Amino acid sequence: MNLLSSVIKLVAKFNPAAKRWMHSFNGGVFPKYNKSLSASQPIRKQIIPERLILPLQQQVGLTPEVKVQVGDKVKKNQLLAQPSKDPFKALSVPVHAPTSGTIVAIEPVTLPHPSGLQDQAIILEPDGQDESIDNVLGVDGSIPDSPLALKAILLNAGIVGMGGAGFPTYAKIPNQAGKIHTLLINGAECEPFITCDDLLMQTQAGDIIQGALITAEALGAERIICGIESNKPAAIKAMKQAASNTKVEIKVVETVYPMGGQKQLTLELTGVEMPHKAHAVDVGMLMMNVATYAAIYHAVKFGEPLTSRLVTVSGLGLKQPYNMNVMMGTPFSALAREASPKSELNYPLVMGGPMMGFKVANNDVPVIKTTNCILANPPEPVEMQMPCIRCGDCMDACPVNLLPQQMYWHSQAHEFDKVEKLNVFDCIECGCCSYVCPSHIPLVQYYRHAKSEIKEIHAEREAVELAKQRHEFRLARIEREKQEREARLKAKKEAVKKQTSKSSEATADTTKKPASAAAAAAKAAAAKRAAAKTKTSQSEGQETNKVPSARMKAIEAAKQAAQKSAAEKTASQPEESKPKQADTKSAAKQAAMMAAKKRAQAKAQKSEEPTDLTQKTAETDASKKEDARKSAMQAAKAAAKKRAEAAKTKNKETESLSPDAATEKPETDSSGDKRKAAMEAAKAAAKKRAAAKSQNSDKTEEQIKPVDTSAEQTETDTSVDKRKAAMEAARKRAAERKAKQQAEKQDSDEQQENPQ
Amino acid sequence: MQEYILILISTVLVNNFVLVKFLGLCPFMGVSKKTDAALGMGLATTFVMTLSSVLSYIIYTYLLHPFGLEYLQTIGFILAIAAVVGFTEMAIHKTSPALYQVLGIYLPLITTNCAVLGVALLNVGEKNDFIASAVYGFGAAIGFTLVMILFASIRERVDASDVPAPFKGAPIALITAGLMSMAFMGFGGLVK
Amino acid sequence: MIEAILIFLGLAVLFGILLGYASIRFKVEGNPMADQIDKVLPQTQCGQCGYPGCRPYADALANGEAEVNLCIPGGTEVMIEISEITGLEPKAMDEAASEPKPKETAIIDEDLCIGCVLCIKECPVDAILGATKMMHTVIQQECTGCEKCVPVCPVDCIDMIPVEVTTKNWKWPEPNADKEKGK
Amino acid sequence: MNQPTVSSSPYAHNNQNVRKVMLQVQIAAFPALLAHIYLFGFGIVIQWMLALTTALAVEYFMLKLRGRPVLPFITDMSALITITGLVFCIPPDAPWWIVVTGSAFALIFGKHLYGGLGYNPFNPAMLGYAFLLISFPVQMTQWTMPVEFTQHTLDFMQSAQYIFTGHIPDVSLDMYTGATPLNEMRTGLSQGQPITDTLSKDMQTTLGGLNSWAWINLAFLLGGLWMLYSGVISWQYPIGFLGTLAIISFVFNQVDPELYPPMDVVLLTGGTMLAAFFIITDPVTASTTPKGKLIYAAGIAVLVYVIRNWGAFPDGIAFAILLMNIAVPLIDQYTQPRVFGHKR
Repeated sequence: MNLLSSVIKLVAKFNPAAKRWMHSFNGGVFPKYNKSLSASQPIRKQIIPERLILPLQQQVGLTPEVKVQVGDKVKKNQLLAQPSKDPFKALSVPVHAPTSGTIVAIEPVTLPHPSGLQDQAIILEPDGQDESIDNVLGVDGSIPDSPLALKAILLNAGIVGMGGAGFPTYAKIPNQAGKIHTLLINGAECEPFITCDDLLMQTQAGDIIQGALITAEALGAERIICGIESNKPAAIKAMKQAASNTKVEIKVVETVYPMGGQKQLTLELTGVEMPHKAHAVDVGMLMMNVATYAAIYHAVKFGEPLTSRLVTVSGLGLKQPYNMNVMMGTPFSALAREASPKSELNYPLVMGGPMMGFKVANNDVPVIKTTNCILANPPEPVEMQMPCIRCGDCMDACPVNLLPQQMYWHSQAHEFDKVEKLNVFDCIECGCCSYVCPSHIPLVQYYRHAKSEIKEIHAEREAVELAKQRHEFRLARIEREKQEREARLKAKKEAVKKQTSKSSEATADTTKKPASAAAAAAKAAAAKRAAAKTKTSQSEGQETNKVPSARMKAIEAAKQAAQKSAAEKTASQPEESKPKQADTKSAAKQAAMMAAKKRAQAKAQKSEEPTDLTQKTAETDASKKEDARKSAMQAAKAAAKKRAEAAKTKNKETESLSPDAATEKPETDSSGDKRKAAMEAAKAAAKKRAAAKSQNSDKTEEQIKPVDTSAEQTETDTSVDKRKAAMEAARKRAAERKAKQQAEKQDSDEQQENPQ
Repeated sequence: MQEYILILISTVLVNNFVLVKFLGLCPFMGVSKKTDAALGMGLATTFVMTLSSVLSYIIYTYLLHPFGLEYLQTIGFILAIAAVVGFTEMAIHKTSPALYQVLGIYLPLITTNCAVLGVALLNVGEKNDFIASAVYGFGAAIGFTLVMILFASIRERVDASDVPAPFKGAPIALITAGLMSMAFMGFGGLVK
Repeated sequence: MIEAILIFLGLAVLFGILLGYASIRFKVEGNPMADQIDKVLPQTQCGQCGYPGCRPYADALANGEAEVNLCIPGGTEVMIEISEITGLEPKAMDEAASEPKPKETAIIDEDLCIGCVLCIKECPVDAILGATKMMHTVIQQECTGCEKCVPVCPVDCIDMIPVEVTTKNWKWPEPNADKEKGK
Repeated sequence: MNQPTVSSSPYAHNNQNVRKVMLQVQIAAFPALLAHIYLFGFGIVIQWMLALTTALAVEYFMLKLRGRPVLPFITDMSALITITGLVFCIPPDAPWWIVVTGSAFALIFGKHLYGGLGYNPFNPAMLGYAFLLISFPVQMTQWTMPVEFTQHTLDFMQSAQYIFTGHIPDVSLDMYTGATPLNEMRTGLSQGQPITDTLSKDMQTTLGGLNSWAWINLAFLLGGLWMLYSGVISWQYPIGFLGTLAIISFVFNQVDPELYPPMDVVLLTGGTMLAAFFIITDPVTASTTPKGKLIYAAGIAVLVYVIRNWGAFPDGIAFAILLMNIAVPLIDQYTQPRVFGHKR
């Protein structure tokens, strides 16, 4: 082995490509590292900038909810924003104050993102005191005994992967102990210029090792392997020293870009080639950056959230490059100024290294948790892009063994299906291909473009499929409704006939029947129904006002259950997959709509009087009933629709139904379509409730606007057991639906799981 | 045996029906936009060509020649070819709707594909025996399929090129076909 | 002469029997083309083609009853795909539709909405929620942008708004899209 | 600049560029050029200059017509490589219009109609050569006799005169032109003369034990090795090509030395080394996957041997390369390397 490597080194003197034989993955490049620029400098003292900008939106996941208001005084480590949904599913982490000060604004600012888009951020004006809350996480310093306990701490500490992807660390950890057998520490900082991990390993080797040991303990991992590139001798020495007498193995790996890539380093350290689309958990190995381990240590031992990180400020445009433990939210420009730039910083700074970083749209963007480097390289004259000569240098350099020139060929011809077939989604965007391209083609950008195009194409295809399904469903529904309406019309005509003949005989008999008849004809013309009702005595409303209110409750419960299930649907996604933002949005939207509907309902109630006048009906009671009934009907329909949506292609029969409703309305039950029956029942209930309301609680109704639920509660104390039964049924239904949905969801998630 | 191998080499490479004899250019240009379609077309044509050359041999030797009706050979061959093509079309429609869709209008056009009729006529002219006829038809079809696939794969590449506007599409395809034909001249003399 | 007639008659009968058998043996039901076209169509169900939805248009196309250039939301791209499937000649789109529009969704101005439910009835994908006399809302990710609800609104409270670009759906631009090839 | 165009990483480069690559290839051809001048006279210099002029004119007009920037593309030196490859294949004292039409055809049909550098599926030099071989077989097979036969070569002025006017006063040209060894072997074989006889007759006049064709080939080999060393070309091309050719010729020579020439003769005659290091290594028209490169090179070797021994043309290089060019897209498609993390 040693002989071989020395031979290769000898050959490498003549042929630089021979260096590629020294490491286990394909290709790789050997750029000018320029690491000594900043590595030779000691870590500088932290600066407190004039203002800190803390963007809410993180690399992945949902936007957390702001917990402070403009003008609030906060202390260091204080919680500023927290994921509103179940955080274990929302894939986002809380935001903490990096120092003490005042919240001066919550406004959109330019994000450190290649797009240069703006988003909401908390602006904190430091007071310079740097007063802090100690142990804000409330830990006792002991090692968490289960992965879940560790995950809770990591979540609350707001720790994300600090190597670059910014994926929340808690989300990478499996829930059960023993799933991870090997813990990997990524100390292969392969990007040129960046030295923050190097210096971290030199100065805080103990913290890193401790962090790894804590994690290994909690996860039940047996081995801990740390890979450090051979060009960091000081870090290797420090780490070896710190790791002596522990089970942490320090392995020195070759200096080649991109050695620090997760899959590349895993292969180099363990010889295991991670299958594409597989996550760390699938192969029982978990790799994290050294900085992440240090943050874990600080969170678990001292309860410190992640509010600062070591950042390299370097570049050929700076006189005094340095490393500094920088507060999150510090603007780039402030840090660059500290390094005394050689000329005015009128060119965009780069966040990250020269190989994978991106130019920021505005030099005032803040440091975020994934900012490992701020690079100030003055713009160089760009070589003109020539056509691809298919030389294959990119292929030789690609660490993932892709065919870059063929992917480029198809990308530029917009043949994205072919690009996808060439496995563009396995591309890690390391930039090796662009680095070696003699034609100076921005290959990586072509792949990024192709990736986003392909993603959009897939999303569109899905949307089209959804639209088609919904349209077909709608057509089916319209058809069904038409048939039912005809059937009902027929039934009703007969009923009316009977009724008229009966009503003349005995009024007492009719107390029940008209109600059911009207309920069955819920969709028929309102006038007809009104006419039918005027015939019935007033006592009907009074008599039924107790039972229906129970039914009404059932509807409410069902609605709420649906709402809940919608919310849960988004929340209960498997945590390792990214949540579909759309779903959560829709849930939120639906919830909002519910609220809106309720409000509208209340409004409608309120405006009963004027409507009555305009309608000029003889019986105010009846018209009131109608208004309320209509709205309730609509609500019930909406609920039913949602339910239908959830069930979608699943067979309708399986849906269980509240036995109450079924027994109460035998006529509708016979129709066979149980959901329809439920709707029918709900409608009838609503109608009765409206009748009840109009007589009993006119005044209370008129007053309520925002809190009609409470009003509803006041009137529904009766027939408790019936309500319970109805609610039980509704809950059962909701649970069933949820299960179904989840199954579907999981399916689709598995299919479209991001391969990265 | 050697004779059949020579016939095969001759029809596939040296006297390639498309690139040397310039027969069957219509599907060659028409169905060569996608490699898959080209392969499908090639296979369909292989089937038709082999079968029709055998059929036409039978018709010629046992029906037309004994009765001195050689002058009716063209019409007889066309009848046979049309029947085989009709059969193939129905079979493909059933077994591989996707391929049927891809081949589109070119499938029925095999009927009037001059390569197919050409095989039948040339075969008679060469005075091949029964097996030689089959090999001749099969070889010609394999040669057709081969250049179809090669041409389609090149076209896929050329389509993504920065071809000057006046030459986009059919013109550059024809030029490519011409250059391919030139390259195939290299096989000249392999079989006397 | 008589031999010639007999021989060709015999051949014709022979081949006729063969083809007749084949047509029974290889019978194909249905029209797969309609499915294929339906897959290509954008499924906005907008009805701008004059058919009540995408599927009816696909059926009409498969039966050769419709022009290939009727799908406005699909634009030229879809038109070319349709003509490839059907084997019909591509036809130029109407001027307005030749350039595909960026995706838009309908948004209801909730202050203006009078709750007439007209738009709910019109929506081909049930993407509008609401009830009589109550404010309506569009479920954004289910809206296909067909614009069918816009003309029916009596108070003009529905607007078509382009989908907002966020860091989540931001797309990397193509390099040198502006210069180089003037496609 | 209110809307800064988004540029993507990386922001570093190894400073290689197309021009440098092309220049290295050009430099590598120099030993062969010098050998050629020494062995066959100055004809090649005149041909080369003619071709260069043609190339410049064609490039200029084509770029103008296509509306592309002229300067960067005319100086990318790809045309230079093309004509250099072509000129070595043309008889040094062929009439001037041969090289002019050849290089014009190569550049127009081989390159610009496909979109210029990087897009051409066929090797332009070989396209031009094949075109000339088919169109003007007589002129293309009349080679200037090398120095070991004629004892002295034509000087620059004489060559120029011959190329442009077709004759030189006071000099009998018959002794200056003849067939190449490959051609002689063919004619010998057709007259029933075994290869060994033809070769031994040839070997009567040698230059340090090797004939001048071998010397030229060795000069190409030298330049090729330098390119290999400097990483301009991939090793798969020459190794695959020469290896396959060596194996086939060795086997056939063992079978029947009367009919099939020995291995060293096969490797050192005609354009073998030129093809191995300069023509098939043109990445634009070659297969680019690691396995594909080997298959491509081996395929050319097989075709070269087949055409040389059984075909109608004395040297099958041009056709073999063009035929494999046709197959490149398919080879590329079926020899994609295993992507990291994927199973085969």
